[in-house]
Amino acid sequence: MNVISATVFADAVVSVKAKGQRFRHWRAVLILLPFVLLLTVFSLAPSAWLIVNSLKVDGDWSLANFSDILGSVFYRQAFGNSLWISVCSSLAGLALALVTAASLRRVDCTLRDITVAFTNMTANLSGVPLAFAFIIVMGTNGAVTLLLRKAGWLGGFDLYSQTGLILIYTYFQIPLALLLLYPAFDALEDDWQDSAALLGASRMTYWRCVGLPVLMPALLGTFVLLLANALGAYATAYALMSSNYNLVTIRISSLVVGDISLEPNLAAALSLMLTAMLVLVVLVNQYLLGKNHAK
Amino acid sequence: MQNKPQKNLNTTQRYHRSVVFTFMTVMIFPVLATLLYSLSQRWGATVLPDSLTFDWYLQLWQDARFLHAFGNSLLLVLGTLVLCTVVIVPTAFVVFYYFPKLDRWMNILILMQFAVPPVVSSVGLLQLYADGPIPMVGTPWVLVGCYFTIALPFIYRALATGLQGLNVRDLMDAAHLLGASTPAAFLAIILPNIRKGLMAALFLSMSFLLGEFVFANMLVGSRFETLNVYLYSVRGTSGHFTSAIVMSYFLFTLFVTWLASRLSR
Amino acid sequence: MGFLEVSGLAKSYGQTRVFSNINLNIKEGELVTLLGPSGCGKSTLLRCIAGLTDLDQGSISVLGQDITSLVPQKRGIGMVFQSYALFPNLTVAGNIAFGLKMQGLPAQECEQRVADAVALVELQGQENKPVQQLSGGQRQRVALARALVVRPRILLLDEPLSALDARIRKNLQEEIRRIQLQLKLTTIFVTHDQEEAMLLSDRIFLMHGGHIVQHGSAESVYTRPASAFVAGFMGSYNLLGVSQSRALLGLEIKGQLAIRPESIYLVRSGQLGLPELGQQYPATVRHHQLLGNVIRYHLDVEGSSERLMVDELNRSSAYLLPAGAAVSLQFNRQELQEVQ
Amino acid sequence: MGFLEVSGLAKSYGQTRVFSNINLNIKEGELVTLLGPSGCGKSTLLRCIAGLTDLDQGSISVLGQDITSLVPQKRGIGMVFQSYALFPNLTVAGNIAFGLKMQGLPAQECEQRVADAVALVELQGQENKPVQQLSGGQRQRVALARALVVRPRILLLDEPLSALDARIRKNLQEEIRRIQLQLKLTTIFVTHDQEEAMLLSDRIFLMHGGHIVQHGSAESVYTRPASAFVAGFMGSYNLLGVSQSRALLGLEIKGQLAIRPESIYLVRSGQLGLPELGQQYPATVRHHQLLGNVIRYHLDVEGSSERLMVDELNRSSAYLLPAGAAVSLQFNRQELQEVQ
Amino acid sequence: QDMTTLIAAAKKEGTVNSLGMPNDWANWKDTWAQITQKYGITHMDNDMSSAQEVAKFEAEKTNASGDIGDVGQAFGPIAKKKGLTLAYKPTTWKDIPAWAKDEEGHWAVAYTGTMAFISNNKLVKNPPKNWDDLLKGTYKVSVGEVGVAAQANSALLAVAIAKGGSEKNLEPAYKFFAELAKQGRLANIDPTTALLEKGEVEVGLMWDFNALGKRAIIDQKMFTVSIPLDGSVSAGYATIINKFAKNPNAAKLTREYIFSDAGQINLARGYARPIRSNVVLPQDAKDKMLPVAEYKNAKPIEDFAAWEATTKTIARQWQEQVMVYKK
Ligand SMILES: Nc1ncnc2c1ncn2[C@@H]1O[C@H](COP(=O)(O)OP(=O)(O)OP(=O)(O)O)[C@@H](O)[C@H]1O
Ligand SMILES: Nc1ncnc2c1ncn2[C@@H]1O[C@H](COP(=O)(O)OP(=O)(O)OP(=O)(O)O)[C@@H](O)[C@H]1O
Ligand SMILES: [Mg+2]
Ligand SMILES: [Mg+2]
Repeated sequence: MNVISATVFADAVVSVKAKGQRFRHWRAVLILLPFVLLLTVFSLAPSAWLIVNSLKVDGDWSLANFSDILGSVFYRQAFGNSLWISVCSSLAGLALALVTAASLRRVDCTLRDITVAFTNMTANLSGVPLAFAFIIVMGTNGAVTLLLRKAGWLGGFDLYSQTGLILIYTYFQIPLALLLLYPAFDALEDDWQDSAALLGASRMTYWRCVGLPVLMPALLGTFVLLLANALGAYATAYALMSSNYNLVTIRISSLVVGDISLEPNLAAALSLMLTAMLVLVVLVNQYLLGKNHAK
Repeated sequence: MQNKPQKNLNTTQRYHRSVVFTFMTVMIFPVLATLLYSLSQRWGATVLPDSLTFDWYLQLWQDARFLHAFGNSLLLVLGTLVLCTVVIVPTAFVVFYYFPKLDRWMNILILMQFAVPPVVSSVGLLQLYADGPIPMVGTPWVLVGCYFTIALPFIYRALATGLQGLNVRDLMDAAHLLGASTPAAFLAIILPNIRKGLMAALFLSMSFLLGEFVFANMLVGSRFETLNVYLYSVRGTSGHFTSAIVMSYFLFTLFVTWLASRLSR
Repeated sequence: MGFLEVSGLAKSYGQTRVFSNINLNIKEGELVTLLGPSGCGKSTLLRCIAGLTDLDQGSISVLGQDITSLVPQKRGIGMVFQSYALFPNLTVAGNIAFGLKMQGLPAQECEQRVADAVALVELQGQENKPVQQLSGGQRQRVALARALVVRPRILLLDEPLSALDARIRKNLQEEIRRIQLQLKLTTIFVTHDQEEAMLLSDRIFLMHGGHIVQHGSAESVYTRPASAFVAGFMGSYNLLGVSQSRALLGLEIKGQLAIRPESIYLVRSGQLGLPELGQQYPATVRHHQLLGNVIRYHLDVEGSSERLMVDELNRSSAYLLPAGAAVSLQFNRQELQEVQ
Repeated sequence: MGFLEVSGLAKSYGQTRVFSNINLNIKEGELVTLLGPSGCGKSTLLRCIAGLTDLDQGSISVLGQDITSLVPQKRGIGMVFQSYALFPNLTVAGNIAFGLKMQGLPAQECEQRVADAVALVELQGQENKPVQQLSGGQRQRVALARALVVRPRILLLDEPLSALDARIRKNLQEEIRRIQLQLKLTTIFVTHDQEEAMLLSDRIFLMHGGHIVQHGSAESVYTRPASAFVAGFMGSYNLLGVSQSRALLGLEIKGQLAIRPESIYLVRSGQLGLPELGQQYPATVRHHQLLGNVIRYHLDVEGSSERLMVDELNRSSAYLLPAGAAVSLQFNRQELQEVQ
Repeated sequence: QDMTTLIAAAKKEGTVNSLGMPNDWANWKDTWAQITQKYGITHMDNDMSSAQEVAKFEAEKTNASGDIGDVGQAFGPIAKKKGLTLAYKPTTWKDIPAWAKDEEGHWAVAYTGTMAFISNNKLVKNPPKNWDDLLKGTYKVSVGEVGVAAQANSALLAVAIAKGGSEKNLEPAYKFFAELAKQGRLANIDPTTALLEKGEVEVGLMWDFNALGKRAIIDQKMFTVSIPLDGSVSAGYATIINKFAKNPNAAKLTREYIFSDAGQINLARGYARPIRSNVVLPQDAKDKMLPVAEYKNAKPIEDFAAWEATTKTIARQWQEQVMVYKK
C-alpha cells in the first residue's frame, strides 16, 4: 500500500510540472499532506507492520506462517466459510437493495425521505446489539421462532448456523447497499424505459437489457464494498456464535486476543491473506469496470 | 376502457409502495425487538415479554459511569468528525480541482480501509504506538486517528459524489474572475454546495463510530471509557440493561439526525 | 378517413389541465408538425398517442382501428425522444437492433435490416462504437434509425433537433425530411421552432393554451395567421393597433393588423415603385440588421409613431441604405392580415 | 493602438496544438465575435485571455499594459460561461453581489449596484430566488449581470446563448447588444452560429484549425469570404468548381466560385430583367423551400449539371413559382466571389 | 514487616488500574470497593481476555495502562517467561498451596473454579447431574468458545477426565461432543448472562462461580447449577503484577488484599473457591457454595505443560472432529 501511495503522488508531481503551474500546485500538494500523514500513521503503518510480522517466525524471516495456513484444512475452511458467507450475503443484500432502490425512486418524497433516514439509522445496527436483536427475534427461543414453531412452519431453521449467519450478515449489508446504490439510479433516464416499451420490450426485458447493464458499474463497485465489509466483519459473527463458526476474522482474533495462546505473527499472515483476497477482488472489479468503459 | 391504463398506473404505484413498506417492516424488526426487550421486566422463552417497565432506563440514566462514557464517546466522535471535515474536505477538493486523475487512486486507497479488520490493525497499532516516539496508546488521540480511517471512506465518497455533480472548474473560474482567491472561492462557493452530502456522511459516520468497540477497548480501554467499552463491561448485568444502552444511543442518533435534517432544510 | 385519427383527447395532471378536446386527422405518408411554445403540452400529447401516458378522455385510431387501450408495445409506433434515450450500454448497432431482437427476428435478417438502417442514416463504419462516443448529430441519427428499423406505422419525433447546434440542425432537418419522404412514413414532428416547422412539414398544427389554435399548410399558417399569437409566433410580424392602422393606412379594423416585413416594398428615392400597389408612404431609415441573406431595415414612417421593419434581400452592398436615408414604402393590401 | 491587444498567442495541450500565432486587436467599446466550428479552440483562447489557462507563448495587453502574467483576479475581465457557472448555493442577488463582496464594498453601495444590475437585465422581483428555479434565459441574464456588476474593462462571453432555444436566443441577442452598447463595453463574444455573429458584432474573427482565417466587419466576411471554408461556414453559398464556372459563366478561376443565393436575380417569363446585369441564363424550378421571410428556389440551369439555390423574398403567394416553371437567371458579376 | 511502608507508598500512588478484573467476575466489585474505602486508592478496570492482558503488558512496556491483571493459571508462567511480571509475595504466601504459586512470587492463584452445569428450569425438565445425562437429554448444550476461552477448553477437559482421558488425551471429549452434535443438540452459542436471561441457553457448561453468579443476578429460581458427579476439573486464576506498572505499590497492596482473609471471603461471596483453605468463611458465603459432596470427583489440572500443548490443538480438532457433525 505504501507503494501505491508513492506512485500516486509521483503521478501528481509529474502532472504538476506538465501543467506548468508549479506554485499553485505545490500549495495544493501541501493541502494533501495532513491527509497523507494521518493515513500513513493510522492505516499504512499498521499495515506495514502486518506485512513485516507476517513474514516473521520467532524473530526470523520466514514464509512458514503462510505455508502453515495454506497447508491447513482448518484455515482453508475458514477462508472458504468467510468467502461463502460474504458472497452470499453481499449478493442477497445487493439484490434486495436493488429492488428497494428501484421502487424508492417511484414513491412520493416524504416516504422516500423517511426511508432514507431510517436506513441511515439501521446502518449503525451491527455487532453485539445486532446479534442480540436477532436472538430476541429468531433465536432458539426467539419471539418469531416460537410463533412459527407453534404454527408448525419452522423448518430446520437455526439462527446459530451458517444460514443464520448469512441472514444476519444480509441484514447489515442491506442499508449499506441501499445507501450506496440509491444515487446510482439517477443515471437511469425515464425515457429509456418508454423508448424500450415502444420498441416492444416488456418491463422485465427492459431491466435485463438496459437497466441492469447500465447499473453494472455501480453494482460491481457496491458489491466489492459489501464483500469487503462482510469479509472484515467480526463482531456480529462473534457475538452470535462466539468462535464456534470458523471464519477468518474469528481465527485472527482468537490468535491475538484468545485466552489460550498468542500468535500475532500467524494472525498477521492470516490478515494479509484476507487483504490479498480483497485486493484481488478490487483488481477484478477495476478490470471489469475498465472493460465496461472501453465498450 | 380509458380507465384501464389508469388502473395500471395505480398498480405499479402500489407495487412500489408495498416494496418500500415491506423493506421498512423487515428492517425495523430487530430494532423493535431491542426496544421491546429494553422495556420489558423479563422476557424469557416466550413470544411476548412478561411485563413492561421503564426501570432499565431509569437505572441506566442514573448511572454516572454511563453518562461519563456517553460524554466521552460524544466528545471522541465529535472530535473525529471535526478532524475528518478539516482534513478530508480540502483533500477531496484538491483532488477534484487540481489532480482529477488521483480520484481513481483515492478510491483504491479507500477500499483498503476495509481490507484490514480492526482486530488486526489494533494489534499493529498497539505495537507501534504503545511505546516509542509517539506513545499515543491509552490516550483518546489514537482513537481519533483510527476513527478517521473508519469514517474516511464514507465521507470521501459523499464528497466525491457532490463534487462530481458540481462543475468545480467553471465555478472556481467564475469566482476567480470575480476577484475571489482560491481559498475564498472554496469557502464561499464549493463548500456550501457539498454541505448536504457532507452532513449526511458525517451523520452516517457518527452512528458508525458511536458503535465502535474493538479499537476503543484494545487501544484505550478504561482510561477513556467509551459507550461500547462501558456496554461491554456491564454486559454481565442483564440483557435488558444492555438493550437499554443500545436503544439510548440509537434514539440519540435518530434524534440528532432528525434535528440536523430539520435545521438544514 | 385519415390514417391516424385523434379525437376529443383530454389530459390533466391532478388539477392542472394540460389540454382538452384535441383533434388531429393525419393522412398516410404525411409529415405534420406540432408547433407551440414550451410547456403547451406537445410532449404530453405525443406520449398519449404513443400510449406512454394514459389519457382522461378521447380516442386514438389508426386506419379506423381503435388503439386507445393498446399497450405501447403493440401500437406500431416509433418515437425519437428529445433526449434520444439511447441505451448507453449498447453500441450503435446494438441500439438499432434492439427492437428487432424484441420481435425475435432471426439473426441474419436482423443484421441485414440493421445494415440497411445504418446506411439510411449514413452511419456506416460507426456500427460498433459505444453511443457515448458519438456527437449530438450522430446520436440523433442512431435514435432515428432505431425507431425506423422496426418499420413502425407512425413515427413520432419529440423535438429531436432542439439540443443540436444551428449548423447540424439544418443538415438533419433535410435528412429527416428526405428519409420520411423516401419511406412515405406518417410522421408527427414536435417543435417549438417555427422555421423548422415551415421547412419540414406538409401541415402545421399550432398548439397554444391546451388547444390547437390553427392548422394548415406552412404557407397558410405563415401568411394568414388567425391570431396575434400565431402572427407573433410564426415570424417577426409588424403589428399595428386600431388607431395606428387607421392613421397610417386608413384601414378600419377590429383587432390588430399584421404586416410581414418582407411584404412591404422599399422604394428608393429616384425609383418609381410599383404602380399597381398605389400610394407611397415616406419613411426614414433608422438602422439595419444583417440577417445573412436578408437585410432588415427599421424605419420611421412619417405621421406615425410606429417603427416598421422591412426586409430586403442582401443583394449587394451598393444597395445598402444608410441610417437617415429617405425612402418610400408601398404596401401590398392583399398581404395585410387582420388578426384578433 | 487597440484597447485589447493579443499577439503571438500559442497554446498546446501536451502534444496537441490548439492554436498558434493568434493576433487580435480590439478597440475600446467594440464587440467582436470569435466565430468557428466546435473544437477549434475558441474557449481555450478566451480562457487564455482571462488568465484561467496558462499560455505557451505570446502576450496580452490592455491599453498597452502587459497583463500576460497577472492572476485572473486582477485582470479586470468579466466572463459569462457557456454553462453560466452560477453559484447554486446563492440567490440571484447573492450571485450578482459576489464580485462586489470580494472587492469589500460597503453593504449599501453593494446593494445599490446589485439593484442597478438587476434592473439592467430586467430581473426585478426575482432577486431572492435560488438560481436553480430560473429558466435558461433568466440564468443567462444573471450570469451577465454578475459579470457586469463589477464593471470589468473587458467582457468575455463564451457561447452564452447556445444552450437556449431559438426564440429566447433571439431576444437575448438583442438584449446583450443593447447592454453592450449602453455600457460601451469592450466585448469578445464566442459563438459557432454565424447568424448570431452577423447580427451582433462590429467585427468577426473567424477561427479555423488553430488560426484566425479571416476577420473584418460582418458584411465583409459574409459577402467576401476568403476561402471556401468561410463561404460554407457563413451561409448557404452556391459553390461552383473550375469547369462549372467556365461552362456556366465563362469565368476562368483557380479555386471555386462562391455565389450567394440572394445575389442571383430571378427573371420570370414575361419580365424583362435588369439590363445592367446583362446575360440571362434559362433555368427550371425544381422545388422550393419556405424559410419564413424568404423562399429558396432550387433550380436546374440549362447547360450545367449544377443545381443552384436562389432566394427571393416571400412577398406574396401570387408570385410563387411552381416546380417545372421556366425562368431566367441573372448574375451580378460584382457579387461573384472567387475563393480558395 | 514493611506493610506500613507499602501502604504509605500505595496511598501515595493513589490509584490502581486492573486488566480483566471486572466487577461482575468473582465479586471483584467488593474487593475494589473495600480497597478504595480503606486506602483511598481509586480503581479502574479494562476487561479483556488473558492473552490480551499479556499482550497489552508486552506492547505497552513502560507506558503501562494496567498495573495488575487476573489471568488463567496457564498464563502466569507465560507472562513470567516473557519477563513482564513483578514478583511479590503477600504475607499469607505460606497458606497458598505449592501448585498454585510461582516460587519467586511472579504469579499466584487466588481462587479456583470447577466445571459445572447450569440448566434452565423452564426449558429442561430433568437437569443433568452427570455427563451421560447430557447425551440422553432433549435440550441443547452450550459450551462456549472452544479453542479460544479457557473456560470452554476446561469443559472439554472435564469430559475427558470423566471419560478416562487426561490433559494429554481429549479424544473422549471430542467423541462426546461429536455425539451431541450428531443429535443436533450442540448449540453454537456462548452462555453469556444476556443469553441465559433470554432463555437461549438450555444447558450451559461453565465455571461454578460463573454459573452461580449469573444465576444470582438473573433469577435464583430460573436455573439449576450442579457439578457433574462423574468427573469435573478445577482450575485457578492467578494475579500478575505488571513489571512496568505505573503504580507498583498499589498493585502489590491489591494482591496483598486479595490474599487477605477479607479478600478471600470476597471471592467466596463471588461464588469462587478461595485458594486459602484456612480462611473461616462467614455463613452467608458458605451458603452460596454448592454442597462439598458434588466436588468429590473434581480434579485440578496437574500436567500444565501437557495441557498447554493440548490447548493449542483444540480449536482445530474441535472443528475437525466435532463441528463437522453439526447439522
Ligand atoms: N408528470 C407530470 N406531472 C405533472 N405535470 C406535468 C407532468 N408532465 C408534464 N407536466 C406539465 O404539463 C404541461 C405540458 O408539458 P409538456 O412536457 O407536454 O410540454 P411541451 O409542450 O412538451 O414543452 P417543451 O417544449 O418544453 O418540451 C407543463 O405545464 C408541465 O409542467
Ligand atoms: N483541458 C484540456 N486538456 C486537453 N485538451 C483540451 C483541454 N481543453 C480543451 N482541449 C482540446 O482543445 C481543443 C479546443 O477546445 P475548445 O474548448 O477551446 O474548443 P471550442 O472552440 O471552444 O469548442 P466548442 O465550440 O465545442 O466549445 C479541443 O480539441 C479540445 O479537445
Ligand atoms: Mg416537450
Ligand atoms: Mg467552447
